[in-house]
Order: sequence, then structure tokens, then C-alpha cells
Amino acid sequence: MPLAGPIEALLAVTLVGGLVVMLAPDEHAGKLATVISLLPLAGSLWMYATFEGAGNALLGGELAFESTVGWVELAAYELSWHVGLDGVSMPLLLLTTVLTTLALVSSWTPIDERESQFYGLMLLMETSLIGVFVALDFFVWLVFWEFVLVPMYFLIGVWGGPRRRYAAIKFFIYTNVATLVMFVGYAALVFALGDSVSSFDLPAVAQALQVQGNLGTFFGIEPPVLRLVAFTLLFAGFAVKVPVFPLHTWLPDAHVEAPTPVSVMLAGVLLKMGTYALLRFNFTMLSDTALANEGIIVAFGVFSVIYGALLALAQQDLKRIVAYSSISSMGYVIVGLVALTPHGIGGATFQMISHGLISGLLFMAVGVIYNETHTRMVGDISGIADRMPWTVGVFLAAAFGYMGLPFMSGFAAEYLVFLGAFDSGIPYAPLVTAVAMFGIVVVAGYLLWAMQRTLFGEYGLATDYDVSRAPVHDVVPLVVLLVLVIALGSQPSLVYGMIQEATAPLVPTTLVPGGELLW
Amino acid sequence: MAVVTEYYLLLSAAVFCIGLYGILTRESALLFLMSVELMLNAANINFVAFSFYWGNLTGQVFSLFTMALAAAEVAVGIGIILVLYRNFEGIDVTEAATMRW
Amino acid sequence: MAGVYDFVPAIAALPFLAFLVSLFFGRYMPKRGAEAGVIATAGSLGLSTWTALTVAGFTGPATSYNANLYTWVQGVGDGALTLSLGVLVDPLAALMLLIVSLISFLVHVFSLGYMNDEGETGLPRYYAGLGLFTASMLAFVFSNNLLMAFMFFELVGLCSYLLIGFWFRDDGPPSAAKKAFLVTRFGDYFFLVGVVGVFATFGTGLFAPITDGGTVVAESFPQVAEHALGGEASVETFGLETGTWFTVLGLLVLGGVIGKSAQFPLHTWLPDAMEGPTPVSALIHAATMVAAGVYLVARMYGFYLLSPQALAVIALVGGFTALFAATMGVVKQELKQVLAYSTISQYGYMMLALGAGGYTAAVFHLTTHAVFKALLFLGAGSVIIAMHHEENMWTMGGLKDRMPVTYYTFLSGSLALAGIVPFAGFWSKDEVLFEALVHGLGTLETEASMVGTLLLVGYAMGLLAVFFTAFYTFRMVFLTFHGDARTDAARDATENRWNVTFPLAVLGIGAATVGFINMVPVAELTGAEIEFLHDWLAHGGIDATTTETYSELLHDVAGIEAAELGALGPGAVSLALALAGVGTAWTLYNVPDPVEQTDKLGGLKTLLVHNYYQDEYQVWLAQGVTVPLARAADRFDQGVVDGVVNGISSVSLFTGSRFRRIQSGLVTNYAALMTLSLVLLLIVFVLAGEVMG
Amino acid sequence: MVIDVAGVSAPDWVALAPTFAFVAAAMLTFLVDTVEPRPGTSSNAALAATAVVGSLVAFLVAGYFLVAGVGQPRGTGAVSLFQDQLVVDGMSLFFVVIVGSVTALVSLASFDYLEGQTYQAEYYGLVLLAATGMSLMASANSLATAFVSLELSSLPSYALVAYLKRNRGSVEAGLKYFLVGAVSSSVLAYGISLVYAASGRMKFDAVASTLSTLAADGEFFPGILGIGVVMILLGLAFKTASVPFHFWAPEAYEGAPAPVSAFLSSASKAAGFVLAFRLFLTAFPEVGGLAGGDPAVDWVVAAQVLAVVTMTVGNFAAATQEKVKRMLAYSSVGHAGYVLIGLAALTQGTDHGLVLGASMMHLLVYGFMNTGAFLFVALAEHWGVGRTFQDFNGLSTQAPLACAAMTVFLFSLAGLPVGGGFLSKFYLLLATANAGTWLLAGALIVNSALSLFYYSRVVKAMWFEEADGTVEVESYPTSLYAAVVIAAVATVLLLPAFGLLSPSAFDAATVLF
Repeated sequence: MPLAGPIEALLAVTLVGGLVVMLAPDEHAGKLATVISLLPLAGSLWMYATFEGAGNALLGGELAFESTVGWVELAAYELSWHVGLDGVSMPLLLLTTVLTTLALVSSWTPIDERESQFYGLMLLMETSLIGVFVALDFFVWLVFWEFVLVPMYFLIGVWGGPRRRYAAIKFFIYTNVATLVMFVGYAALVFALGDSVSSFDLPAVAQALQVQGNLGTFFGIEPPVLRLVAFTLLFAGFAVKVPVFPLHTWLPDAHVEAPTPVSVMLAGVLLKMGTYALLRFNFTMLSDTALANEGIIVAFGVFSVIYGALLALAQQDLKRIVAYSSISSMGYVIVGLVALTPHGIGGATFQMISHGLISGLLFMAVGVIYNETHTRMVGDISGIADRMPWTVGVFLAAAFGYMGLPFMSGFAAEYLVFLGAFDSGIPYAPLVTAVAMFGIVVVAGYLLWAMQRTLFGEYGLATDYDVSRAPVHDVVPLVVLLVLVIALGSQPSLVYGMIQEATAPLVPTTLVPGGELLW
Repeated sequence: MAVVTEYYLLLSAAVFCIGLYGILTRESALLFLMSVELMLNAANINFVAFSFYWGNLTGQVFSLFTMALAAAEVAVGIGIILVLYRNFEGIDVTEAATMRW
Repeated sequence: MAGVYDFVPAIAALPFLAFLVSLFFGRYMPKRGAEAGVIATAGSLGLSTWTALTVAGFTGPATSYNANLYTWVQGVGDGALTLSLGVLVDPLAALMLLIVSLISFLVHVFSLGYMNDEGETGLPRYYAGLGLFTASMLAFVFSNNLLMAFMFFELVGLCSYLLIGFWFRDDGPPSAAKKAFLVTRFGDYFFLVGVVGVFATFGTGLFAPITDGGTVVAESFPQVAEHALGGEASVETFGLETGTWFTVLGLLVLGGVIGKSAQFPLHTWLPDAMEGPTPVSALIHAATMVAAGVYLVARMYGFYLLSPQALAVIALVGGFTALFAATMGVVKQELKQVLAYSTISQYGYMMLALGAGGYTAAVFHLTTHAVFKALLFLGAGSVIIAMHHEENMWTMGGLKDRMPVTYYTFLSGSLALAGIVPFAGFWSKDEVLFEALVHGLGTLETEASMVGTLLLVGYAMGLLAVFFTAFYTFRMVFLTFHGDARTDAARDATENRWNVTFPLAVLGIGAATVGFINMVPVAELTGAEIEFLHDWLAHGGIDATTTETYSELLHDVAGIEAAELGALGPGAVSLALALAGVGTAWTLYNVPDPVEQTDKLGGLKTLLVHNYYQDEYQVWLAQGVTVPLARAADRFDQGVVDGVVNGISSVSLFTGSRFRRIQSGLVTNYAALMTLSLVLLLIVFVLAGEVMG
Repeated sequence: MVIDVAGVSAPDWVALAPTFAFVAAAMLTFLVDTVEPRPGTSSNAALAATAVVGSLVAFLVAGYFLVAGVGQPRGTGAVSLFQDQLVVDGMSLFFVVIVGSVTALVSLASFDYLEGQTYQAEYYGLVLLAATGMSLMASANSLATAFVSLELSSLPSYALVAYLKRNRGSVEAGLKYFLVGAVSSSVLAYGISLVYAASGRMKFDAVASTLSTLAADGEFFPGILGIGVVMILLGLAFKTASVPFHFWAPEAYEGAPAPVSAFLSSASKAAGFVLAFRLFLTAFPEVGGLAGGDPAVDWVVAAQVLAVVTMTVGNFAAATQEKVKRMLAYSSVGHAGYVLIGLAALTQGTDHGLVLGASMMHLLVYGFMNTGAFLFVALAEHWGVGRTFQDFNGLSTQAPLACAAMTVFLFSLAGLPVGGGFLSKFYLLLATANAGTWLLAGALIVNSALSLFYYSRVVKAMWFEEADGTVEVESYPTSLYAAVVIAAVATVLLLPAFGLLSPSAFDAATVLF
């Protein structure tokens, strides 16, 4: 079939739109970009409404809006343009389109130079993010996966804070290396599969890997070892994006230096690329290896949870606090994934969506406060609630959402993850889960502390700006996100149904570890 | 009576090494050029000798090519050395070291 | 039949509606949103009454109701649990609904006087908070499974945060709010682990089985647990012995209870919570937040009965807290502080009762306490209005003539609290202690004698606490209302308007009379069938949650026996102690100008004034341990983890700066290097190859 | 003997049409010059036009042949001319395409760059003659023709580098280039002589077959042969600017006129590689153990060492440069190391076609992106922008289009998906994985990460930093701009259109095994 599917339309609109906006005059760029971004938003909503996928995209599930076109012949391998959606990628696609539009709106106030370039790049980033979630052929996926770095590099480097150059290049190289490492792992895997695959197509490779004996000895590396090596390389590569301790240090810098709308995209969607890839590669293709090494992997997750929370506790910069707490929250995703139980994997995926919304919400709220006060330091602000009640109200709601308040998506996600992890094959599952859950206390600790210092008490401000109520178009995105968070928290099935459809096939039939520990 | 081919090899190797020594020691561009000529001729010795050894003329023909190319090379070389002389008031190859690292 | 039960969700929905209305439209209303709250809570009160009557059987056969109404998470695929929210209405829930909606209705009315008439700002926010608070608590009360209970439990916590921190412009309230939420969050952490554990173990969180025409369609986790103990069912116990695992689960959930019900050692948040508006304190202490903990234990009592160890722990914690808090109440200067510690202490009694198997006693005390504690707080509020927000009792005195209504209602509440016949507190507290005693003695002879001893220890502490309770209560009364006025404010204090006195009156009468619903000693004397609460809790459509079932379990599973003992003796003892306490207070403080007697305590005084240094060590845990740890982690992150990253880059750049030096710019060096490398390659690949080949 | 060009039968020399186009254009430039000798007249345009058209013709014809299947299995198979001294097949055509495109871009750009310079005819003539030599290198099928065509491409290059006679840098560059070149050509010649000594043959396939028979008869001198092979490898390393014979490159690229640097770093490098590929794969396959069995002279491992060292030296040295042009020069050395993977990853049990094809594709993309990058530098020089990174600060505000193009080049060079460089870089990584040469993979990863660092330094300067206001861009030289933009567009299009070219590369590569 020709390149005419709705997915291609989405990509084309954002790409062309991005280029057009770049040429548009600065004063109109913001509105124009926002309007353009409504198209993919509407499109993705329509796709969500008419979604008919079932099962997992990689394990022979029924794909929605699938299309395949030959692209490159690589010696014995056929690379093709292969895109489609399943229950995992559909919600993530929605998350991307929603957050992009809101982020664009929230940029109206803070972005005041080279606007056309900024908004153009934002749209280009949306293109690549969409691409990451819809691509099913490895190389197509890789193109989008890597292309994300380019707009991000500029968005941080040009519009960022004082240390933007350092942050930009750090993020740039760090993630690029990760990709290269991960690539080698996947390549080795495909080559070791020999004749059983004739392409790098993710579904093809995933299904080939499910068959015992397909994987041959590769330059003297026995299949089990090779699986482990490939798993490790892939995990290392994706762990950077997630990020998992100890590969996380690019994140705080990037977050703090990036302008708020970019932080929103970074925390909201870019981090999900990592966990999404982990889900697709490590926990779908190599789930047996994951199962065999649950102990070590979950250790990374749990440690990230506690460690990230502790670090957040030590920060003074509101953005840095949220940044580190993102590390913590993403740790839950790891815990859920590695549990490999229905609610474990499902909850982890739901947590991706939930954290995307909530962290975006929190970053935007910080941004709105920053727009008015021009400081993010906890010590510099106090009693803001006196001046901007509604913003603070939303901030409060967002913070409690982050702490896992019931009827907000965060609680649903975390509860499902805990439920899934508690009764899983992880060694000492209940104990490990309990340790991970302690994160919810620490998170409450630092968020409440920060709020008490900044929002409440007598009004005071270290910087000499006159704080007034934030403009409506600053608060609207917050409200929209808040509504979404509450909606998902009160009725998770809005997306959780399709997520489970897609993740159920990943659950191993038996939870007894499938192989001996090879470490 | 024919000389054993190994000796030719030794000879050419010797000549080649002399040329190399020249390159390493001389600072004058012209001497540098001459040493290069020596090395090329070392190759020629091989060609001729082994052309005889294998009983085909290819080697000898090739040596002719080499000579011609050597001549052309010298021609270009002299030209460059001339402009070198103009710009650096001399033909000391160690003088022209403004670009480094 | 589309009966009242279909409207039960509305009991909580109405205040929630009020929350939305007040929040968004409150500022346009004459009373700033109070109207919505009052109307809504009145509606809830009406519905609750109707429900209670239905459950009691006034509108037909006595029934109960248990159903899942809303699927929260639909599990897809095998092994994926489905989580739903539902409604469980049995005698216990109906009673509690009644209490909560009544108190919160009265609090709303009272707030009109306390907040509106005082010209407070931000009232829409206040009434929105009250509405959400009430809604969450009511929903929590009729939750039919543990997860739902937890969810609304958390919402209650949120509302307490919002309301305690209502005056966010000052420094105290926000900090107190933070403390309240954090401490309870710490308890809730264990609760959540417990909830997850329960679901992972039993696959359900239902408190009571859902039946359809007599056949059970969904089992409840206490039942499954009972079967598992009996060996009829098998559950995942994660490598622990079944009984032990259940005890662990029970104690985990208990964590949340201890946090919310402010039991030792997580009681520290409650006194600080007095920073909030007084009506909120009334609501928190009497009906909503603090009650939630105890109610939860009562709610899943069927599960706790399976683990005598857990019961013993509950009893011990309760007894200790009762005494511990009472002693601290003795030295407090401020009206609301005294009441705060009395609350902690009183909930200790309820815990003691529950631990000792006195289910009815606990519920009884919960009921009576709700009434008289609400009364006392509102009375205190009335005083505080009159005193222009001065709370120190030493600045008061002699108010009884100027504020008669407040005085007499407050007195009624105090008598109830002190446990003086025939006021409510006497009957309930007496029954609590009685239950603890008989079960303690009874169990001593059984093989679970350890549990028996613990129960008796609890009893002893509870009994001792009676004296202190009576003492600090009347110390408060005398200091506030008797003697001479000690300040001008006290001198020209005046009685408040109807919207303050009406709730006081209602509750005042209540405090005097609620006790009559369960006069065990009288029943024993006269043999009259007047143990209404007993019967109320004994019957009901759901056998799993009736006291019959509980007493069986208590006897069969927990192995806790009741000794043969009359109710009169113990009652007399506790009454005597109470009177002793009142007498002491009388002699010390019912004088024209009383003086602080605390110095007589000597070193003990400092200990009590500092609340046994509970705050200090908890603050130390938070700031002296956690914060430095975080700092260290931060340094590690910046220095080591990030240091390595930056180190790599600088090392490679250094290498680069060395590599460029190879390019010396001298053609002769180039020639040399080329030759060198040529030779190297030749040696390595040719001669070496020769040697090998 | 006739060949078949898309159904039309033609004499076999037609297959050399691209080369002839170069020669003809070269002669034409001289002709034009004799008619209109004075510089600064209309002849400049005419000369540039001639050069552009000539190289375009070569490019298009070669491309057409490639598509039409001339010299490939799809067509009538490899066309061998002059008793197999030359051969025209997919490989040669593929590289003529590269050379042609680069030459066309360079000549186009030169029109503005040479404004006001004397000896323009000579300039274009030399460029075209060098291109001729390179296209012949692509077809050379015997050691003799290899050597001659290599010299034919080298000698003009020396002169071109020293073209700016009054510029000390240019002259110094020319001198170093020449001297190093002279040495390495003599090394190459000596190596050839030794191979001849060991085999007695000149034609690649003949060498291979003779060596195998000799080996069978046991009269086989691996020592002499080995020395010869190594010396040839190094002699070609000079052409491809690979360590250890790369020393000329940084100076030459820095000192030479920017278009010439572009020409040498792209076309000349490609030509050197095609010669190396054909020579080693047709003359020494068994010696290197490609046919299985243990190698007599393990030039694959030698290539591995060279590859790792080359990419490391090149990239690390580039990382800390102050001058943009010199940074590009070093990066070009680094890329030589990447391409060497094409020889280095030819281990046993590998898909040779994949490995070699990856290198070829990288060279093709590299032709555009690297040429573009150097041409942008030419543009900057034209504007009088300084040479260091700081001098590029804030250039994007004045010339956004050109800076966008430069950004595309640099990111594509770094292997980001803004251009074909992404796929070719990952193909190379794929090749290393396919060969199980983990050392190569590791080196590639480290170096490409490092390259991202120094490439983005330029981007940072252009986009992140504020201009200090010294540079004022007033004129926009049309042809130079056009060349840069065309290169950029080509680079970008090569990402989606990769699939149109890679098959011919892989087919061409597979033929050699």
C-alpha cells in the first residue's frame, strides 16, 4: 500500500508544519505552531477513537493503522518502512500529541527570541517522537530515535539557561553513545539469528527469538551468553534515556538548563522513549533473559527509586527537585516491567503515561511560577499562594498527584506496579516491593517541604519582580493536564484496557526463572 | 653466467635504504627529491631483475613507466620548490613548518 | 427494589458536590459557600438516618447491603485482578454514617459563627475543604473493600492537610499541615503495603462476602483467610507460615491505623493540628480523620480476630497510648491542646477495646466519644471566639456566668469525657475496661496466656488513665469557667449567636444521653433488655460482620476466652478513679485564682511539657538523619557519578591535545614516523608471520 | 567487442565514456584559455562552465551506466579493456559517480572562489585531469595501470594545493603534500616491484592465480610478498590519508584553497579506497585468507590495526583543534579510518558484500557531506570570516541558510539522522558487528561519540553564541552558495533515498568476491 496511512499523515503534518513555522515571522510563530499541532492532536484522538488493535505489536498482535513499504536492501536484509500501533504505542502517541500542544501553549510567555526557530524545532521533535512510538522496523525506529536529539540539542542549547552549552552537549553525547552501544547489541542478535530472519523488523526478530534454536552461536558466543550480552548492551543503551542509576547524570543538567516547555517534553515524553524501548526490546524479545536476571534488574529499579528520591530531597532548585523525582518515578517503571506479571507490565506502561502527564504538569507549574518570579530557588520564594492562588492550587494538585494521591493517575499506576511486583518471580518480591514503595514517603517529604517553603507562609521574593496572577494561557495547559490526570486516575481503563491487551502476551506462562543466572 | 636473483633483491633493498636514509637526514628539498629518485630506482632494479627471472617483459616496461613518472614528479617538485624558495627565502624543508598540531 | 441503598453513594456525593460548588462558585454566594455545605450535609444526614432505619428494620425487614458498583480497573487476561469500588452498608457502617454526617452538619453550622461572623477570608476554600473532607470520610465509611478504603483514607489525609493549613499566610499552620500529612503518610505506607499484600494474597479486598440470593458470589478476604487457616483454602503466603503471614498483614494495615488514629508513636501530628480552625479540629477529632483508623480496624475485625498476636499488639498500643497521652494532657496550658491529648488518649481506649475483643465496646466508645469530643471542641471554639482567639486557659476564668450555654454544654461534655455517671463516656469507657479485664483474665488460663497478660497490662494502663483523664478534664473546666476572670478579655466575654449555641445544645444533650444505648451494668442489675447497641451490632443481613460471628472467631480462632465476672465491680472501680481525678482537680484548681501546680512534679514536669521528647526524636529522624543522608547522596552523585562522566570527557580531550603533537609540522619527522611505522608493520606482519608460518 | 548499454549495443570503449568526459573537459579548458588568455574576463565563466559540465556529464553517464547495468551481472558483466589493464564494472562506475559529483560541486564552487585569481584555466584543467586519474584508478585492473593512474591523480593535486603561489600556507601545504607523496609513491612502487618479484604478474587476477599455483608448487616467498603487500597497503594509505601516511593531510587541507581541500578529502580519498579494495580483493584474496584457510600475509589484521589507529588519531586530534578547517582535515583522517573497516572487517564467516558495501556507501555520502563542509569553509573564507571556532560565533543570524546546510553536513558526518551519513555510519557499525570484530566496533563507538563533540562545537558557535559583530556578510556568492545548498540537499535526500543506491553498492561489492 502507498504511504497514505493516518500515521504517515501525522508525521508529514508535523514535519512540514515544523519547516513552515521555521520560515514564519517570529510574532506569529507561536500561534501558528499551536494551531498546526492541533492537527496531529485531533488525528491521534480520532485514531484512539477508532483504534482496533489487539495483542502485542511484536508478538503477532493485530496492528492498527499498519503500513509497510520497502525501503532499503541491505545485503541479505530488507529494511522497510513499517509502522503501526498497538495498545502500548497508542497511548504514548496520544501523550506525545497532547503534551506537545500544551507545551507549545506554555511557551508563549517564556520564549521571546528566535521564536519561529523554537516552535519549528518543537514540531520537528514531535515528528520524531511520534515516529519512535509508531515505527516497527528497527532502522526506521532508529532514525526517529536518534533524530530526537537534534531538535533537543538546539532547544536546550539556544534557549536554555546559563549552563545550557554544557547541558546540551552532555545530553547530546551521552544519549548518542547509548544508542551506538544498544545498536551493537541488537545487530549481534539479528546476525546470530542467521537465516531465520531476513530483516531488522522488530516483530520479525521478536518472533524469531521466541523460537528456541533459532539463535545460533555467533563468533564463538553461545546463545545463552549472547542473549545476556545483547540484553546487557540494550539495557545499558536504554537505561541512559530512562534514566537508570548510574547513567542518569545528564538528566538534571538538561532539565535545569532547558526552557520549561522543553523540560515538559523531556520529562513527559523523551524519558518514556527509554522505558518504551526497554519494554519492546529487553522485556519482549529477551523476556526469558530478563526473567533469569530479575534480581539484578529490579535492584537497578529499586535503587533508582530511593536514590532519586533522596537526591530530590537535597535540592534547592524546584526544577532539579522534579528532575530527580523523575528518576525516582521511572524506577517504578523498571520495577513493574521486570516483574513480568499482568499488572506489573501493564502498570509500568500506565505509569509511563501517568508520569508523562504529571511530571509535565509539575514542570509547567514550576514554569508558570518562574515566569512571574524569575527564580526557581526554594529559598528565594515564599507565600506565592498569596499572589497566584489558582496556579498554586494546580501546583498543589500536581504535587499530590506526584505523591500518588488516589483518583489521580499516579496512584493507579503505582498501585498496579506494586500489585504486579509484589506477587512476582522476583526474589523476595514482597520485601523488594516494600522497599521500592518507601519512595512514596520520601516523595511526600520533599514535595511538602518545598511547597511549605515556597507556596505558603508570608509572601516574599528575593528577585525584584512584581508577582501577579499568571496569564490565562499559562494556566490553561495546567488545568487540561490536571483534568486528564484525574480522569485517568478515576477511570484508568481509558487506556489501561488497551495497554493490557498489548502487554498480556509478554507475561511468561510460568514465573519460574527461565534460565540460570549467568553473571 | 647469471647472478642469483637474491643479490638483486639485496642491491635494490640497499639502494632503497640509502634513499630512505637521505630522506631522513637531508634538509634541502632538492636532496630530498634525489633520495626519492633513489628509492624509485631501487624499485626499477627489482622490476628489471625479476622481469628477467620470470621471463616476461612486463617488469622492464614498468620500469620505463616509473622513470617517466619520476621525471614528471621532479618537474612538479621543482616547481613547488621554486615557490617555496620565493615564499620562505630558501629550500630548507624544515623552514616551512608554520602549520602544525 | 430501588430502595434507600441505591442512594447510599449520594450520602458522599452530596458533600462532594458541595465541595465543587463552594470551590468554584463559593465566592459569589452570600455565605461564601457555606450554604452548599450545610444543605449537602443536611441531605447526607437525612439519607444516613433513612439508611440506618432501613438497616435497623424500621422500614421493613432488617437488611444489609454489599455490592460492587464501579469497576476501577478491569483486569485483562488471566491472573490480572479486577479492582472495583463498592458499597457495604451493615449496622456498623450505618451507625458511623449517622455519626459522621451529624457531626459534620453541626460543624458546618458552627462554622457560620466561627468563620463567617469572624470575617475570615478564603471561606470558599474552607467550605470546599470541609465538603471534600466529609465526602471522603463518608465514602470511606461505606467502602466495601480495602483498596477503596485506602483511597478515601488518603483523601481524608489530603483534606486534613488543606484544612489544617487553612491559614497558609502564617508560618505555623503550613508546617503543622505538612507534619500531619507526613506522619500519617508514614503510617499509610505500611497500610499500602498491607493492602497490596492482602490483594496479592487473597485476590480480593472485600470486607464482607457479596451474596446473590443467599449464594456467595464473591468471597471476602477475612473469610478466605479463615478458610486458609482451617486448611479449606490455600493462599500464597510468600514463604511464611500462614498464621504468621496474616499477623504480618494485619500489623501492616495497623500502621495506617496508628498513623491516622494518632496512636503511639505516630501521635505527634495531632496536637500540632490544632493550628487549624477549631471547627476543623472538631471534625477531625470527633468524626472523620482520627476516627477513620479505629473504624478501619472494626471494619476488618474479622481478619484481626484470626491473629491473637495482632490483637494483643492493638490492645497494648491502645492501653499505652491512653495512659501516655492522658499524662501529657495534665500539664497543657491551652484549651485545645488539652482536648488534643484527650483525643489521643480516648482513641487509645477504643484500640484497647478492639484488641481485647470488645468490638461492641469499641464501637460504643467511638460513638459516645464522637459526640462529646465534638461538643468539647465546639465549646472550646465558642470560648475562643469570646476570647478573641486567645487559647491559653490561664488568661480565662470565670466564664460560666457570662457564657451559660457554652458552660453547661461544655460541662456535660466534660463529665462524659471524665466518665462520670450517667454521662455517655462513663458507659462506654466502663465497658471498654470491662472487656479488657474479662478477656485478659479469661485468656490467662488458656495456652495463649501471653496474650492474656498483654491484655491485662493494657487494662491496667487504661484504668490508670481514667484518673488522669478526669483530672485534666476538670482542671480545664475550672481554669476556663470557674474562679475569677484573669484578663479583660475574659471579663467582657459574651455568649455567642445561635449558630454557635445550637450545635452546642444538640451535642450537649447528646453527650448526656448517648450512653443510654448500651447500659450494660444497668442491664445486669435490672435484667432489662436495654443493650440496644449489642443487639444492633449482633443482627444484620451479613453474618460475616455480626458480633455473633466475631465472638465465635474470638473464641475459636484467636483463642481468647472471657472470664466469668460481674460488670458492677470493675465499673465501680473506674468510677471511683474518675471521681478521684475530679476531686483532685477541684481541690487544686476550683479556687478564685488558681496557680500552676505543675512545679510540684519536679523533673517530671519538663518531661511532660516536652511530651516525652517524642517530637524531638522524630524531627531528628527527619532532619538529623534523612537530610544529611540526602546531602551525602547528592555529593556522591555530583562528585563520583557525574565526576566519572566529566572525567572521561576531560581525559579524552587531554589525550587529543597530546595526539595533535604528533603532527610536529616538520616534514622530516613525518618521514621518520612513516619509516618507523613501515618497519613496525613489516616486523609484526611479515617477519612474525615468517616465524610462525 | 561490443557491449550492451540498456539494449543498445556499443563498442566497449564506450564504457570508459565518463573518463573521456573528464579528459575532454580538461582539454577544452586549455582551449578556452588559449582563446581568451587574460584573466578576469568572461573566460572565467566559460572555464567554470566547461569544468562543471564535463564533470556533470561524467557523473550522469556513470550513474546511467550504473542504473542501466553496464559492466554488472545484470548487464553483460564486467567490461575489460586493453587486455584487462582496465576494467569497468559496478565498483568503478560507482566510484566515478562519487568523483564526478564531487568534481562538479568543487568546480561550481570554484567559480566564485577563484574570482580575481590568475591561471584559472590551469586550475580547472588540473582538477579535471586529477579527476581523470581518479576515474582511472577506479578502473585500474593491474599494478601498472594502478600506479600510473595514481600518479596521474597525484601530480595535479600537488600543484593544486600550492595553487595560491603567494600564500605561504598554500605553498607549505603543497611542499609537504608533495614530499610525503613522493616518498609514499616510491614506497608503493617498491612494494609493487616486490609483489612482481614474488608473482611475476601485474594484472590483479593473474597475480592471485599465479600466487595460488606457486603456493601449490611450494615455490612461494611469503616474506618478499608480505613486504610488498604491506608497502602497497601503506602506499595507498597515503592516497586515502590513513595513518601512518596521513601526515600530509592536515597541512594540505588547511593550507590549500578550500575547494581543493574538498576535492582531495572527498574524491581523492574515494579513489584511493576503490583502488585498495580492487587490488586487495582481486590480487590478494587467498593470501589474506578470504577464501578460507590461514592467511600467508594477514593484511586483514594489518587493515584492522590501521583502521583503529587511523580513526583514533584522526578524531582525537580533531577534538582539540582551534581552526575549523584543520578540524575538518583531521576528521577526514578519522573517516578514512571508518572506511578502512571495509577491508578490516573482512574476517572469515562474514558477509563480505555487506562489509565492503557499507564502506562504499559511506564514501558516497561522505563525498557530499564532506565536500559541502569544506565548501562552507570556502564560503566563510570568501566572507572574510576567521578560521577559528570563535570566528564563526553567531554566523547563523547573518547566513541562516548556509549555517543550516553546514549543520546538516556536520551532523551527518557525526552520524545523526539528518542525512545519509547516519545510515552509512550505522552500516559500518553493523559491518563490525557482522564480522564480530568487537575492537573495531568499540573504536568506532568511542570515536564517533568524540566526533559528535567537535562537530557540534562548530554548530554551537554558529547557533548558540552571540556574534561579536566584526564579520559583516554583505555579498552572497551565487555559485558557491548553490554548491553548498546542492550538497546539503543531496546529503539530506540520501537518507530516504539511501535504498536507491545501496543495492548497486552491495552488488558491486559482492562481485569482487
